[in-house]
Amino acid sequence: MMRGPIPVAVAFLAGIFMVISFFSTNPAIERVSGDFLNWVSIVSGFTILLGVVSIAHANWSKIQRRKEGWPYAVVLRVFRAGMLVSGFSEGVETGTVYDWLFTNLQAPMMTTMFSMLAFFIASAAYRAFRARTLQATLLLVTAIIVMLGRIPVGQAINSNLPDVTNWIMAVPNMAAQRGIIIGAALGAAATALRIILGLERTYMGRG
Amino acid sequence: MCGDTTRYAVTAAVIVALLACPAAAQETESPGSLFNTDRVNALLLMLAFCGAVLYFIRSSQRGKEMYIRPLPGLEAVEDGVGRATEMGRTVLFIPGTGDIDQAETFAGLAVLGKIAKITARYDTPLMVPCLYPMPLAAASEVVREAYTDAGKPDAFKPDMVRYMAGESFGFSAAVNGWMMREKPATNIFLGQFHAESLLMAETGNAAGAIQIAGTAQPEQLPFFIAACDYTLIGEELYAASAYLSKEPKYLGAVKAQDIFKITLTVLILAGALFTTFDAGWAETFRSWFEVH
Amino acid sequence: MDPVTTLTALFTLAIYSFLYRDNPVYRFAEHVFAGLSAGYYSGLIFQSVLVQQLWQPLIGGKLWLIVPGILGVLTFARLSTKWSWLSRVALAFVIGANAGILLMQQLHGLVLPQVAETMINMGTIKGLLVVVGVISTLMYFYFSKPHKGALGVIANVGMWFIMISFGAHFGYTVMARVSLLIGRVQFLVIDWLHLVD
Amino acid sequence: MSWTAHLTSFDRRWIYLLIALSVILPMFFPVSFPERVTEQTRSVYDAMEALPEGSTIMIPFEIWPSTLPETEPLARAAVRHAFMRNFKIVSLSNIGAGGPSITERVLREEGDAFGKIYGVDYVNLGFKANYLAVLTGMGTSIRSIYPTDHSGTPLDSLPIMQTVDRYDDVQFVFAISDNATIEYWISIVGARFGAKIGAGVTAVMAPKLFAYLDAGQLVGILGGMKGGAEYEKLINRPEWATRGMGAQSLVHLVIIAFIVLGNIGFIASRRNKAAE
Repeated sequence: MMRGPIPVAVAFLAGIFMVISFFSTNPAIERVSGDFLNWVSIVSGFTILLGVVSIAHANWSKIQRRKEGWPYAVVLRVFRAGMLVSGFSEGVETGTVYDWLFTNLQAPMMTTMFSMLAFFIASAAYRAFRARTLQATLLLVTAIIVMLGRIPVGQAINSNLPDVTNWIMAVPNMAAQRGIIIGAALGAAATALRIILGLERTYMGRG
Repeated sequence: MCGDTTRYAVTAAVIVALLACPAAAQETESPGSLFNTDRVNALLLMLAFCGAVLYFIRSSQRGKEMYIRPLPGLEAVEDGVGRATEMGRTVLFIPGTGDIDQAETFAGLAVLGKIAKITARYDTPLMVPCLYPMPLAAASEVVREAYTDAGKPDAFKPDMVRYMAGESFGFSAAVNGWMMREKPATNIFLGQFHAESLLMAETGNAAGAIQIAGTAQPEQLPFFIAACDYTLIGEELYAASAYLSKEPKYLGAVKAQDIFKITLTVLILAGALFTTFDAGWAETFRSWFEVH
Repeated sequence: MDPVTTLTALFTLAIYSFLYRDNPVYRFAEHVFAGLSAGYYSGLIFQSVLVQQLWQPLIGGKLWLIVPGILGVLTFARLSTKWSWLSRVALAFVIGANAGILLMQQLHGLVLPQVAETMINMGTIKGLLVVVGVISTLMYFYFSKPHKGALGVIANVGMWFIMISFGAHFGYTVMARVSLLIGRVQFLVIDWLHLVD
Repeated sequence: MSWTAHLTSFDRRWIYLLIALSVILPMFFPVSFPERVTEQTRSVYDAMEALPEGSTIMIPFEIWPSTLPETEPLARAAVRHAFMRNFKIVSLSNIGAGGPSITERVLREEGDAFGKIYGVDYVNLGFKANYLAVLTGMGTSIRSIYPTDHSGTPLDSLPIMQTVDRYDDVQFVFAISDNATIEYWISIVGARFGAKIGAGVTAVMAPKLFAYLDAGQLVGILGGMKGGAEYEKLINRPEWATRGMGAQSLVHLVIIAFIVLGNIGFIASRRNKAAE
């Protein structure tokens, strides 16, 4: 059973080498680490490709069994195939089918989905931002001040609003962000350590 | 666990080698030294932190009890599954839209294991959409294992864990459509979320679901707070996953981070006091923490 | 009206129709969208990674690139049940290296400078608020003791700071989302319908 | 239903309708306001002004096509400023989906307007996988990660790259980002490799960055459309962002009005309950 230890050892060595190269300014180590990082980038590219390939067969069963909504699943597969075939066969430069689909359909739909948040942000704020407790009040009052301080009309209402907004951003907001950043960094460092030492293997699956 | 011992021994050897280097570096003082003496502070911080994490993970493995304060969202998780069971509707669980190397994804998957055990026990329908292929594979295994542990391996259906789309807005469009059609009773969003947080949470609210969310992305938290019934804020997500999964690797890490939060607080306070009262060594003290 | 622009506009409207309620038109657009996003920069990876970064330098004489090449091919072992463990070697290589970078980036790039710059003069209102804010926020995320007594007070103050920062986030984000909506509406009103110059 | 209950329970679709109208109407009656320049925007401008003419700067385009309405104006403003000062620009993108083509489009259009030549005055390195490896690798050698530019031309054959192979060779990094990669530019490229970093980000990312600004890890921040409009004012070329800002005011006021209405209803209903 050599399967378990090999990936764990690879992760360990790769991680430790990155830590060592962090502490070194030795030209030889720098050169090796530059090449090594290039390898990492190349292998990462393969894992992205694997992702694309391994999902290409999803949604088959629905069509085969003619389950409710199966025509939609056919639509999905047709467009997926179009994207994959054109992407691999002719590339992604301007003028390719891939680029046409991306520019005229996918990218606009991404922006459209994203812009729906302008509506959702309004309805969520209206429903949820109630001055129930001191904490909730702090949130909603800050939100209103900052919103006013960022638009030209706010300046017209009270010329101090932009300054107050900037003070909120630079002092209380900044302090909380810093506390969050420090805490989160410790959490991320602990996770990285668990991966290097092979204690975290969720990413490998268990089988 | 001789594997562990070997690993620690190698780590220790590497560290000792690194520590030995500053002396050598000072002698030669060439532009390219083996050890960059500007980074002694980072080295010490790393050693102390890694030491603390390992120590607490070990002592948790040895069975030491680790207290984690109760978090308000946690009971809501079990209640939410109960609600779905009563209504005969689905529990939707999304382990974030981050990839497999993110701490939040690990935390989300750890909680998923716990929830899948409950849905298995009560035969509650479960739906886990995933964005990236690797978390998808990991989530599948977690859910399958939970159903096996609960003694109901046959109740596990592969399409409980489902690929929806390979990009986050396409994913949100698909999840939103699904929510409005299937009307899940409970939505649980635990993991790394970006702009899709409010897209899905606001739609889930419109679909009438009870919603519990948690992420460490501060910029998304105001929106989860607005649209969900319970929200785990920032690191509460990690604490929650440690609390629910009871795994030493998570419990020990939470404990070590806590120790470091106290230590850093004391150091910050000391440094700030030195500066405030203009103590002679204020600058020196602070320079120990500065990076070059 | 340009037919391509019209097509884009129709898909835009199909997505927006969800705001009223779920409907077959949205459902169609949703599935087109999900299908498109699967192909997702596959072609780009092929060009920029496989060709430019791997193949050309390899035939140009950088023979040791065979190593990442083999590791990369190993990732595809995942598609076979028997050999799938081999793909974990490649995955472990990437994730292990990333973890090594992250460990130092978090401690050296974030913790140290952020801690150093909080050691400031507390004699000013700003200085005092910053130190109190940072410390109390950190303490809010302390999990080893219940938030009672002195710790409870500090954590509560931390929560005030956190709530102010969430309010600030919210206030800023409104502009971000509205910018995107303005962009979409400009497309519909100006580029598609030419209602305004 | 009492009037207070009405105030707290509009159907969300009425809200959507009002939001849509408040974005559409200003398009027919465009207004523009003078933009007041914030300190954090001015410091980016000052940092660029302080560099000698002919300096080389790096402008990564870490943006998705979905945030272009917000990020493109500030990207263009920064690129223009750089070309006005005769800087050379090294660009790249860690966002595979659309990033490199956005970079290409913005640089080409602005470059043509200023008579700049690709390969001499600016270069688009394109995309490589795994931003952690890319950002760290470029610290020792850009060539080790990018053997060629985006379209496959070897870097050694590009005049602009003759003097550039690591962060030490560029005088300033202006990172345009709509996602968390900006934090890696700060904590890897800035903290580890000592580069001077300015940020041009979506308004969503900006609040967090104030912590880095305060710690001196960032020179300055352009936050979203407003940051873009301020920068357009500084370089004296009011365009996209300035125009967009006119439409922002009304929507903001509508959202504030809804929050206030909801709270009036909430407080009134609480009073009623207390009175009963």
